[in-house]
Amino acid sequence: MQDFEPKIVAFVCNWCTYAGADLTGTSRTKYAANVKIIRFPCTGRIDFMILMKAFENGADGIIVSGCHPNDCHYSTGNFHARRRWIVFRNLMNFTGIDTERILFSWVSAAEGFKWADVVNNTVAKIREMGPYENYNKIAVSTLLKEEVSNHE
Amino acid sequence: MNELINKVTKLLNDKTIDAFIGYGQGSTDRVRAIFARTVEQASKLIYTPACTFNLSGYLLKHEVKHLGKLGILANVAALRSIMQLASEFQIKDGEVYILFVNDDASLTEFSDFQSIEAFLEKANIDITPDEKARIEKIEAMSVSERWEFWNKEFEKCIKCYACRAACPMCYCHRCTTDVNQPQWIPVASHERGNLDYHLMRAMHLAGRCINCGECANACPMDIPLNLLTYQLIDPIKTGFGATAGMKADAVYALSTFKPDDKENFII
Amino acid sequence: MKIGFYPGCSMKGGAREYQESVVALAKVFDIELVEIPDWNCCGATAAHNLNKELSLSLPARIMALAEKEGITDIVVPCAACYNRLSVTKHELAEDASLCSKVTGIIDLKYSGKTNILNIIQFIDKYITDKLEEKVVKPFNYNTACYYGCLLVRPHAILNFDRVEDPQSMDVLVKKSGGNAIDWAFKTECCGAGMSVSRTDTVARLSGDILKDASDRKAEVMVVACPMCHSNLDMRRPEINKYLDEKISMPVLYISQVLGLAVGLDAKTLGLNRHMTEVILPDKPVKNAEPAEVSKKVANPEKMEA
Amino acid sequence: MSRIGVFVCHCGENISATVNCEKVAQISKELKGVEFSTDYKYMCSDPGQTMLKEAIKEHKLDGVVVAACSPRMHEPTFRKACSEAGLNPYLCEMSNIREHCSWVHPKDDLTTEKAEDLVRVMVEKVKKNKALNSIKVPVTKTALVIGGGVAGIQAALDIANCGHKVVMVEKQPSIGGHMSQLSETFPTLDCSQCILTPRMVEIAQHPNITLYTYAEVEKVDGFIGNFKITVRKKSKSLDEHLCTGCGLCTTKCPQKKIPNEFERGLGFRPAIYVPFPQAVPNKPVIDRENCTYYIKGKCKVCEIVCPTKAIRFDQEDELVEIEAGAIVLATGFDVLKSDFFPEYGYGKYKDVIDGLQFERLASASGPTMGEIRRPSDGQIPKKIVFVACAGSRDPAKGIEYCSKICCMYTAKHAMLYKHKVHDGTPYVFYMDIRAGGKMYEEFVRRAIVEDETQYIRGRVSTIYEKNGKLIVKGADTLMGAEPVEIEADMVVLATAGVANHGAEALAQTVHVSYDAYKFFAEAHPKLKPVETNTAGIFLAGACQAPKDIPESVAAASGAAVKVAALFSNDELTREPLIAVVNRQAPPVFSSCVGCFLCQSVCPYQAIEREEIKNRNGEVIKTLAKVNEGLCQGCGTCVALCRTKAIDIHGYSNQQVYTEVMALLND
Repeated sequence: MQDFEPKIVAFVCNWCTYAGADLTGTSRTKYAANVKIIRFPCTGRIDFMILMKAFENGADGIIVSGCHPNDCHYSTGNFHARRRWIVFRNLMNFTGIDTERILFSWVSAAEGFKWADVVNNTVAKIREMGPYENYNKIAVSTLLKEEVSNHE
Repeated sequence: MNELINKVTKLLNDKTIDAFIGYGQGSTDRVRAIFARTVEQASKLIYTPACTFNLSGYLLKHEVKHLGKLGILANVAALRSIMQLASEFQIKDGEVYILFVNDDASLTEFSDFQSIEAFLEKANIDITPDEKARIEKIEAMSVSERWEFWNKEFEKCIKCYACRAACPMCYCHRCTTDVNQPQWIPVASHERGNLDYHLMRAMHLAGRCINCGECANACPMDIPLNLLTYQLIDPIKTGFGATAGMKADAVYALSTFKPDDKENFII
Repeated sequence: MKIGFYPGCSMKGGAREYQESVVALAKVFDIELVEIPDWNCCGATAAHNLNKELSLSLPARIMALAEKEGITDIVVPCAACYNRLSVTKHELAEDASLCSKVTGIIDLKYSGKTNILNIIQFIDKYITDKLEEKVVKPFNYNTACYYGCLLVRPHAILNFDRVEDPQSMDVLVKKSGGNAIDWAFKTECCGAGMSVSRTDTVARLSGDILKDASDRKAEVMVVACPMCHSNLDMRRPEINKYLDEKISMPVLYISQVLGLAVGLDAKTLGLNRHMTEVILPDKPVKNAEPAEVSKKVANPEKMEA
Repeated sequence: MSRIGVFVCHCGENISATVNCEKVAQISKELKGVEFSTDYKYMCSDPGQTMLKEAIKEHKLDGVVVAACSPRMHEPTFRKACSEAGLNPYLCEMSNIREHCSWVHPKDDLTTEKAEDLVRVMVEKVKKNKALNSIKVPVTKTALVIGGGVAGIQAALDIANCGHKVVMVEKQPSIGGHMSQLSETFPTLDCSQCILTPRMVEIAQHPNITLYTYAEVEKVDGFIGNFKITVRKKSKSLDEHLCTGCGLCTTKCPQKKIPNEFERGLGFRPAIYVPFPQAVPNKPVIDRENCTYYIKGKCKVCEIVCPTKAIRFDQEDELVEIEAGAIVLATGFDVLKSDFFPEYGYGKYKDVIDGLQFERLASASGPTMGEIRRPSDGQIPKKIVFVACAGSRDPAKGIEYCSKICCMYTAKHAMLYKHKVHDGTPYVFYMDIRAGGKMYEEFVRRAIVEDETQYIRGRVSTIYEKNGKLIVKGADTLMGAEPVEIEADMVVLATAGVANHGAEALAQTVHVSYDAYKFFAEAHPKLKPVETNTAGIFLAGACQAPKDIPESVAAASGAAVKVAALFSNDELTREPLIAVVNRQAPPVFSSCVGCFLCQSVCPYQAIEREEIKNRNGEVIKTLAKVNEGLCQGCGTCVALCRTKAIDIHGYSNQQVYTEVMALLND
């Protein structure tokens, strides 16, 4: 497991966490290169299905992050997002999807250091947990490979 | 039973309704839905202990809708479906003629949504102890056991979409399953696509499911998929104070919020 | 309905009359108080300065014992005990890992669902509604309600009454036919824990309290805490010396005041146990209306409307 | 097949120091659909932009990815360049390989690989981008200013002087706000009314300004450039056109003992009254709650004495519809309620007053004609205690913020007191003296040195009355936290400035956000201090946070400029990154099923109902429709929509899906 480099996707809102991650850069704070950000206008835009898609395409971990409560650029998007996360997390738990692999956080545009911490801690945690084998078994690439080998 | 037939006959005769959705004898000993448009058809209505399934799913079906003004024999689940559909602007007050058979076999007719709401306040809307026990059993498992459990169940799914067809809340003309740009849900029935489909369905029913259980009843592969939505009922009730299908003007739990909604996982 | 009763040490010692009056008052309203079996010290004054786990485990055990008995409400007349039990309940509810640690220590099942009621909350929940109809002998004296510190603080945890200017006892006194006076020392320190070690400090602090009440024509002072009571009642010689004035105003527990109003006799309420003799001359019933100080002050809020 | 151009920027060495930019460009060239790729030292420089424009033309590019800094920095730059080269600007995306890559990772292969990944994601995304046109909305060149205090007055005059129409709505019978109640102002000690009243008159006389006093905003619909506002003009029981403002009625009214709001209860007024002599408009209103006629059904003295017969007892409230392109909120602040300080006896002891009441005592036109006399017995207080931070900076009281103006006005009060009561002693209990501002610190110094104000650093624990004195107990923390007790004749509390009563309700009516203290929230604390998150609605003055007069006026002028800028064009242009409901051919029309669960999710009320009718005019389907003017593009509705009927430009389902796919499947 030593060479395992986890693949982690971060879904973040444009106004707080994306800007916070920009600040991490401006402050030259270092963090692991495993996390790649996909920008959304607001956490309210983040569809639960996109999280499923990330796992089934081989993500070992996911970060979802946006503005702190009351700080939403659109005033209430993050509140709606939080409700959905509460419910979806419940559902994931119930169906045996490892919610330890999804980190939800509030990172403001001023919290550059927090973003570095969030990334580093998540990478360390997922590295320890290892690849998401359960999901990978049914992930796209695996299925494709099986199909290919079946044809051969 | 005669009271029901007489009532429906009268409703059809005086043109209060054009068609009545009720129960009738199916093949073998099964009960099925019938759509009585004539007095003759109305005479075939039955009401037996086997008549338990939720007929409200038919209300929005294209073929049924076009029969004209509808009447329906509703049980508690159907009444809740109607309330939920009303809150989603799918049924208007007074649009459907609603009959209900009481414990003493007498008939209650609901003249408006308000009377349904009052009735539901006192009705038993809980999931059965057996269903509760099954949920608790799954919850007691470890994460990987739960994963294995559901993986085994979803493996059986043949993507026939009977659950979707049976669900009174699945009235969308184009389900996300049918969206192909992008192809959110893979078409083939393999584990991945099946998981996607069932999670998507459960999420879309979260806060809307009125626990009638028709999805699981319809499933030819006996997947207990009602448990997926049932287990979300309690957290939504305790967390957000919302129960689906109780009020015609309810605000959907997932399209509102409280600034102090409680969670313990966001850092 | 079974209501739990947690006496703590003082009800069995220096404040026996407090327990006697609470029990007697409850009886008038057909309420049975069940002493929590095998109760232990609440840990007040010492434990929370020394050992956090101990200070939480002691009250947690009390609440767990109550749970075992199927008790949902516990009356805790002593303000210090009330404070410890409430704080423990709060801390254990806030911190799940701490809670599991503490339940491990006490080795009992603890759900944290028991209601902790101070004497005023108990009266409000079970007695207030029926109080006025039972009043046979209105307590028509000018009364200074003294709350002390532990009953209302910290507000964030106890969430009981106004911290700086509490009113709950004043309301009860008024309902008993009394005149609750407006005064300045409702929550000033009585000297509390220094009762034994620094009597001079107690004399000064408690003295100032009694003096202000007396200057404002109070005839009696009402408390809801045995510690306040002992300082204000027992330390009277030192207080009088400090003030260079003899203050003979008696200090009663709120349960005694209500007890007198509903017709219980002095002996039953343990009035004879006080150090400062309780002399309450009979007065004709009148001026039940509280005289509000400076009633005419304009209300600035209304201006802005 | 796409023809995408990839432009990798070195940003001097900011990127190239850790990322192998040449390699990123090279690898990108191999991606499907990439027609052209290059790297350059500074893409944002003139030559860089020229290179981009030329490549677009030369290679007939239909999509551009600039791998450089954060899109929050230069996205507008490159989109503009694309547009100049004839490519729709929304076909340009940026990969953030600086802030999110080169600056946060060491120089190694992984960092370069991450940059390649980030470019690949954007290449795939841009393939799904659509050419979009910015949205144009017409602008109604009338501004609504809510609140007629100094901030509202300044904003209204500035906008009106730019040649635009202004409608001002004021809740009270007169404009002027709190400033008109003040005696003198810091740090110059010039008379408040002397500097304010000319402005008030200007408002009344300005040809571009319509003034509604005794009126409140009841409803706001619409969006930037096109607001529709309903204003309730409360009945004044008076025909304003006939009234000459002679004031005879106010002198003859038999009801004389109504606590005067303007004097903050320190004086009285009749039931038909003008709030203060310089009021604008200087015409009375009848306070129906206290008028004998409305209470008992007879009196009508005012009607009898009125020389122009202007009294109208049966007058009803009037609803006025206003169309406006912009709204300025200038509703000001409020002073804390009296029950907030039971320990200080505020509201209980007559001689414990608040700062605004002291202003009235010190005012030459006030109830004591400017003499400092205490309310209880009219005596001149010889010892006066000012308590700063009464409520402010006190987490236990729920007000954690600094009210900002109190340090200064307390110093002013101490000075005014000393100037009027030469043998008196003013004490000030304070936490810190916050006197940042031009001439402010010097002003406080004067209060301490010249006027011998006793400043005690410590808080007051309690105040009680004893033998006609107010006992103020506190601590002097600079003297070893010694307890201090002062027997004062009068106490003035510098009560916290709080959000206006009703601010929350107004915010909800107008649809702007507000903070935990119910102050209106600005769009950005530094760079958009007078804007709200709702386009077209601006903030002026203390409705946003406690502010002093110069700050309120500055903010008001700032808001006015924003309004004038908005009005400088006949149409306004908005980014088209908004939600849309899909449409299809009949009989389906749309995959929207009209459940409208999205409606309550929208923070902007942008989702409307659209009825599809057949030829007979019967409604055959009801669909959601996004109002282009209102939608701000948060996408909360998109994630909720079960049928994926709503999508959002710029972050469409196709785009985000593709991004995830591209990111994880290399």
